Amino acid sequence: MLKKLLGIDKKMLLFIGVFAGIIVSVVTVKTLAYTDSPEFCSSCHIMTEVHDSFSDSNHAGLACGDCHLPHDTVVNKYTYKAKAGMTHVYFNTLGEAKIPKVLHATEGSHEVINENCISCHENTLQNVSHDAKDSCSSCHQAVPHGKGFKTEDYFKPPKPGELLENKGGTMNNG
Amino acid sequence: SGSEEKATSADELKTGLSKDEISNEAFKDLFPLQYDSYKKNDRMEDTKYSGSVKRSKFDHDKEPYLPVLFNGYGFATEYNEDRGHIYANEDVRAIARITDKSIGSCLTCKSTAVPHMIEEMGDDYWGGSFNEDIWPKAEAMGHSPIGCSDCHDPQTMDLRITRPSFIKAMESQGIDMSNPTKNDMRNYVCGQCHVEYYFAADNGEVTFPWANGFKPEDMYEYYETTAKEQGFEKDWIHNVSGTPMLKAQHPDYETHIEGPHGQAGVTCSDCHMPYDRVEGGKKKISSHWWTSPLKTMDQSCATCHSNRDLDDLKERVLNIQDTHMEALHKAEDISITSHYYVNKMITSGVSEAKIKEAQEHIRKGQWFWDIVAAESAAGFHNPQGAMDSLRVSIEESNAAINLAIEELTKKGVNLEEVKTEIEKVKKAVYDEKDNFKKKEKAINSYFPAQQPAPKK
Amino acid sequence: SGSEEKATSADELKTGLSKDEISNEAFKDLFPLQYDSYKKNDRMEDTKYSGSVKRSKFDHDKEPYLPVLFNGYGFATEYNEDRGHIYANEDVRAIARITDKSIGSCLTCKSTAVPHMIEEMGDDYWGGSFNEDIWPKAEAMGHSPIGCSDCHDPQTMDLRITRPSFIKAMESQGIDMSNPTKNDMRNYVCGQCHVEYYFAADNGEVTFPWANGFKPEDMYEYYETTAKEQGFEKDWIHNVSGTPMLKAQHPDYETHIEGPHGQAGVTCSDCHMPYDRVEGGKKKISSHWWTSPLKTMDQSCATCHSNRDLDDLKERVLNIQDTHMEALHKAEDISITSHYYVNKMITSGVSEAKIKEAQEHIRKGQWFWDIVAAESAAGFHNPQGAMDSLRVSIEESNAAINLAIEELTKKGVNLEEVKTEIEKVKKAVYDEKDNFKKKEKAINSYFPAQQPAPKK
Ligand code: HEC
Ligand code: HEC
Ligand code: HEC
Ligand code: HEC
Ligand code: HEC
Ligand code: HEC
Ligand code: HEC
Ligand code: HEC
Ligand code: HEC
Ligand code: HEC
Ligand code: HEC
Ligand code: HEC
Ligand code: HEC
Ligand code: HEC
Ligand SMILES: [Ca+2]
Ligand SMILES: [Ca+2]
Repeated sequence: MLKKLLGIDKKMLLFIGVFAGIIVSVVTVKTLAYTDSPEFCSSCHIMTEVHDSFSDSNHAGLACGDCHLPHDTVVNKYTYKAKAGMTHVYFNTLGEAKIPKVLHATEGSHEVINENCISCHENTLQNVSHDAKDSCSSCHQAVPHGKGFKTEDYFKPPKPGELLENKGGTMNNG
Repeated sequence: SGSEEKATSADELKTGLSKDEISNEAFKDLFPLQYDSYKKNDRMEDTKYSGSVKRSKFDHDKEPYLPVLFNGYGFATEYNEDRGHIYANEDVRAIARITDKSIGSCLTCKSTAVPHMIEEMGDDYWGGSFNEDIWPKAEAMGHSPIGCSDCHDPQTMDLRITRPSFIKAMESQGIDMSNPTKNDMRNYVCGQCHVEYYFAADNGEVTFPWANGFKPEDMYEYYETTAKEQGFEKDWIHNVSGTPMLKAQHPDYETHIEGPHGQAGVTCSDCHMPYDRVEGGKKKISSHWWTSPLKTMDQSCATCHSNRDLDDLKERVLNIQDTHMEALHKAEDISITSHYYVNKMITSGVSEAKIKEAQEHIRKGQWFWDIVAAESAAGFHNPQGAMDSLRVSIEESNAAINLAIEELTKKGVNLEEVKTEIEKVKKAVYDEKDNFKKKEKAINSYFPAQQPAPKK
Repeated sequence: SGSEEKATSADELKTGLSKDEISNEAFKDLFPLQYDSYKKNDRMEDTKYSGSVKRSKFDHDKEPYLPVLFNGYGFATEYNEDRGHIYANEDVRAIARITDKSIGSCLTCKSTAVPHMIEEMGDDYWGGSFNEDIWPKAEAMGHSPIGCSDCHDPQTMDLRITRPSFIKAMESQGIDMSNPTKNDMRNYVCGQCHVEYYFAADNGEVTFPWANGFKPEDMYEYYETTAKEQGFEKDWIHNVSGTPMLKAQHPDYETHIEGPHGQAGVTCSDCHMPYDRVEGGKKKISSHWWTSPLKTMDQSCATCHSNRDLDDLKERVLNIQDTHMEALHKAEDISITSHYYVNKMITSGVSEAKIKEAQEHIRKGQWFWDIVAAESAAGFHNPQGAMDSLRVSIEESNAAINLAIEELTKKGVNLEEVKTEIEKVKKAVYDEKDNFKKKEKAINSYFPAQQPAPKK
């Protein structure tokens, strides 16, 4: 257990620190921006796949927070962020047992994301009424994650030994 | 960026197991997560049309008339819903279809000992006596039911194909097997077993009829040409109509490959082995619990269909299956009628030539529904394709019936009486409570057996 | 947050057009982009199975035997591939199916004048004389072919339903029409016209047979019960078999709603009116070029199927269509055989009762393929459902054939001869080069007409 706590990497400690910081409101603008960024989010192993798909998309220039955090008011953004952030830390440390088998955006997330699509794409939307369905992703299924539901890797011959290296079991499981 | 430091040369990683390891338990300590997941294959739970409970396919809510349709063959005696991989050895041992005449080939898709036996024994494996030689030998080797070594190289855990029949059959279709992609392998490991097969006439070797393609019509053409040329004509003679028949088996691979998912590059493993988070979420593995994906839709389907409501999606699957099963039952029913009409042709002294002509239609008609019934997803693996096959089945069974009507009428047979007798005999089969005895009710004095009593 | 300032109350936006505007040109200056897009509907280009070229459906690469199957009805005289909305008035004027007996109802889905005429004339519109009253009146009103006002309120541009038949039919199925969603409306505007219909027996009103559901079997049941009770029994008497027939028409809405896309909430407009970039990419509109989405897959399909290679996806559509069309042709062929067999029953003096029984199967058999043939996407709108319908069709046509074989054999008719004559008559229809004369070749001295010569 002790070994495990020490094993938490530096970024995780920063993460915990930052969110503790947000709660008492003493952080710099720069740190906050960092915690919206793809580099920061993908520092968690569990975020690797979404980061990869995002990097390969037309939205690669954005920060994760541009979509995943509310932007209507500053207060809202950071309250949400602190809550969501603490949730992530909780799941990755004490609450591991409760991490869902497959990550899906929660309903709350969906709403936030949808608002963000709308706010960035106001021009397009004014130009043509674009609200036929419940959410943008009813049609834009793969924005920005999941374009090509399989990575190119699947369509190459497997690398010898890769099942040992990458996943599962006691072999180098990371 | 820190990941480079961690990188190990994959080529050098080895499990430390022998290359000939065939016991699942040997993998347990090295891969406890996959092993635990594998252990879930002992669970028994049914879905609307499929599931993992050992139940007879003759049950009233499944396909109660199969003992008519397979009359004279082992499949009319005992035929069960399939269940977890873990039960493969137990089930092949217990099934009444295994007799003292059964050959080694029957073990091919059940036991981890098979690849070694093929290597050691060559053709003697296929044709060997199941009860006397093959099974005892597999037990002595310490085999497992369908296990790690069937799909993985025990030293590197690379996916591999261990059943040569698959490679031969793919090559017979001109597919290059020298350098499969990772995606291919996620289909291929399953395609070793979840496929239509027959035993070659000369040596009993498990053979897949794929040289002309994967569709029901392609395989049928193969049976009518290549297989016949090589001496394989039939699986058995039908006891009601005297027809030389083909029995279709679990063409999950063929059906899936031609269906909407297969054509889109989706593989068996994507749905049946979705990524799963275990150990309280810490680790992600490929699920090794092969079962109905309707039990794990969140993992199996939502990854790709992330914008769909899962209840709606399930509803959609059930709609597809309902439509499918209704059509299947209809096609089976017309097939039954064709068997009894031809029985009546025989007992009414219609000419050999006409009987033979009708039997050819019966054989074809049954093939085209059986290849659909034998597939395991109640139509979901290829909804349009399965329906198309049933359409052909109905055409063919009807062609037999048309012939019979003409000839029987010429002989002055009262067709109303024949129809009434068919209803009676079907009811007798349906009402018989002992599934093992149903087949006996398919035959009576009005419709006498057309085959010497099935040998024991 | 600046958006509130810009916001205008939508309720107060008005086009300035009269609420009764029915001319497309009146919208041109206000909505030049949509108008230009609409103008593209004059393009003529074919796809493998569909397309926008005015061509006869009797052409050899389409459905050359329709003149047999619709014999005795207008559809055996002239029946064309549909094309752009812009041609609707021209085409309904030119078609040989319009005679002096045609009624106002025929204009219902072609002209923007119709809603006003219904309002003004009430039931007199439906039953009015097409040539003498309705068409001249529409021209005098300055109507357009299918136009803006058919789907939009001219003052607010809100989508709206202008054909009361649609609302009545939806309500007959218990669907609440008081508050449709925007998504619903994107199906509903098309569902006003791209549907199966018949003319009510009493007043000629365009009526959709939906009270029991949207599937072929639901509509058939409606025709056998409700429609008959209300006095509607048939569209015409078949000239080969003497059967009282139903003609199916373009059930695109019904088919789509029961298919994989409809069930997933995808609408007609999503595929047939995708968002389109115009003015060099500056502005976006809903495309108003209603045509085959295979011509615009990048906009029509790629947004949702962004994870698919578009060439693969097109290939998949063509595969679905190939499988579908082969089965359709087969079902049509069996239907043809059933008509001729029953013709022979009539000329051989078989009992009325048996003939009537066979005719009932013919009627049903034809319905179940015609509802599939009349649908416009060569199966794509519902691949499994269409195939299921063909399956039923084949069963029914065969039931008629079974009966005929029995009765004809009893009468000592030589069935080989009948078969040869059927091949001959089919060949005569196929070989006739003048599409208008094909129908005459479907009848000869061996198979005489069973209906008084079609009235002019
Ligand atoms: C352009 C907007 C956008 C950006 C930028 C974005 N996301 Fe997402 N994200 C989405 C949408 C939309 C979904 C929901 C997908 C769905 O349900 O189909 C989502 C879902 C997720 C999920 C849940 C997994 C799933 O498939 O539902 C995770 C985790 C996630 N995003 C993490 C990230 C991370 C980490 C980044 C930055 C590296 C990021 N996102 C950048 C829009 C975005
Ligand atoms: C400390 C590790 C860690 C970091 C850093 C991290 N996440 Fe997560 N994330 C998780 C875990 C664990 C889950 C699963 C638990 C859950 O569903 O909330 C998760 C789930 C999600 C989900 C899906 C559930 C939902 O709330 O919709 C989204 C979206 C998401 N993360 C986005 C992000 C974004 C954006 C960032 C960067 C601001 C980020 N994550 C950074 C660990 C992390
Ligand atoms: C912070 C601003 C921002 C947010 C939030 C955002 N986008 Fe975008 N989006 C952009 C920009 C900038 C581009 C142009 C990128 C390019 O093409 O170079 C873009 C491009 C697009 C495109 C066209 C390119 C493509 O990928 O097909 C689509 C569609 C799109 N966005 C949809 C969405 C949807 C859906 C969401 C919400 C899930 C969303 N966007 C959220 C800024 C945003
Ligand atoms: C009914 C389906 C549908 C829905 C719902 C939908 N879109 Fe789109 N969207 C499209 C189509 C179709 C295109 C055009 C693709 C093309 O031009 O190739 C498009 C294009 C876009 C683009 C491309 C950039 C541009 O201006 O041309 C953006 C951005 C976009 N949508 C954002 C959104 C947002 C934000 C939402 C949610 C409010 C949304 N969409 C909802 C179908 C939809
Ligand atoms: C070595 C042969 C073999 C291989 C390889 C194989 N299977 Fe099986 N599978 C079987 C047999 C035999 C059964 C039936 C066992 C029984 O009922 O006793 C079965 C049963 C199943 C079932 C039914 C389980 C249930 O709950 O009813 C599923 C699902 C399944 N297999 C999927 C797969 C998938 C997916 C793959 C590839 C990843 C695969 N199988 C590879 C032989 C095999
Ligand atoms: C090419 C591989 C293969 C061969 C050869 C094979 N099986 Fe199977 N067997 C399977 C698969 C796959 C399943 C599970 C799928 C299904 O039944 O739908 C299965 C299921 C079974 C089952 C459980 C369900 C049932 O059918 O009652 C039994 C018992 C069985 N096989 C016995 C046999 C016997 C006996 C033979 C030899 C005559 C044989 N198998 C030959 C692959 C094979
Ligand atoms: C029926 C085929 C089959 C059997 C039997 C099988 N596996 Fe696998 N296994 C697979 C497939 C498919 C994958 C995924 C490989 C990929 O995606 O490249 C896999 C992946 C793995 C991996 C890599 C990590 C992961 O979870 O993806 C390990 C380790 C593994 N299996 C161990 C085992 C062990 C231990 C057993 C026996 C208890 C076993 N397997 C039995 C088919 C099988
Ligand atoms: C897109 C998802 C998907 C793919 C890909 C897929 N299946 Fe299935 N499979 C299903 C569904 C859904 C069912 C129906 C389960 C039910 O009715 O409960 C099923 C049923 C089965 C069953 C019977 C399970 C039972 O409970 O008895 C077997 C065996 C099977 N599939 C094997 C395969 C094989 C082998 C492949 C690849 C050749 C494959 N499947 C590809 C989704 C899939
Ligand atoms: C790896 C990706 C993937 C997985 C996993 C997957 N699907 Fe699909 N599914 C697809 C693709 C691709 C299509 C074809 C249409 C398209 O391109 O979106 C499709 C089509 C469908 C369709 C419409 C086709 C039809 O026959 O009506 C249904 C229904 C469906 N999937 C259900 C499921 C269900 C249920 C599961 C889980 C058991 C599942 N899918 C798993 C990718 C996937
Ligand atoms: C008022 C009746 C009416 C409405 C409303 C209507 N259609 Fe049509 N549609 C027709 C008629 C009539 C034709 C055939 C015209 C001809 O061939 O002369 C047609 C033809 C078509 C064609 C064939 C074009 C070609 O290139 O062959 C398409 C596609 C089409 N409609 C789609 C739609 C869609 C999508 C909607 C709804 C958004 C719709 N229609 C609404 C009556 C209508
Ligand atoms: C409920 C709406 C509706 C009614 C009523 C209707 N049509 Fe149509 N018509 C359509 C649609 C939709 C199409 C295009 C779809 C197709 O043909 O597949 C069409 C196409 C046509 C075409 C062009 C293609 C062809 O069939 O040759 C003609 C001509 C035509 N109709 C004439 C008529 C006549 C004559 C009547 C009256 C007997 C009539 N229509 C009644 C909706 C209707
Ligand atoms: C067959 C039905 C139909 C006809 C005819 C029709 N429209 Fe539309 N129109 C639609 C649909 C559907 C939409 C999309 C509305 C939505 O998504 O809520 C639309 C949208 C529009 C819009 C909103 C902006 C946009 O592009 O989405 C305008 C403006 C418009 N149409 C103008 C016209 C004009 C001008 C005409 C005549 C030249 C016309 N329409 C004819 C069905 C039709
Ligand atoms: C998912 C996409 C999709 C949806 C939704 C859809 N269609 Fe289609 N439609 C197609 C395709 C693909 C074709 C085949 C075109 C071809 O063969 O060239 C087609 C063909 C047609 C045609 C014949 C076009 C021609 O070229 O002659 C008509 C008319 C039509 N559809 C009307 C409708 C109507 C009305 C609806 C809704 C009730 C609808 N469609 C829904 C994709 C769609
Ligand atoms: C608004 C979204 C949307 C549009 C637009 C759309 N689709 Fe789909 N498509 C779906 C959905 C949803 C499914 C069902 C499976 C799923 O959930 O992914 C599907 C399924 C399919 C399937 C598998 C079903 C089958 O019958 O085999 C094919 C093929 C397909 N689409 C082709 C197309 C083509 C071609 C077009 C354009 C003409 C198109 N789609 C337009 C959303 C869409
Ligand atoms: Ca099972
Ligand atoms: Ca057309």
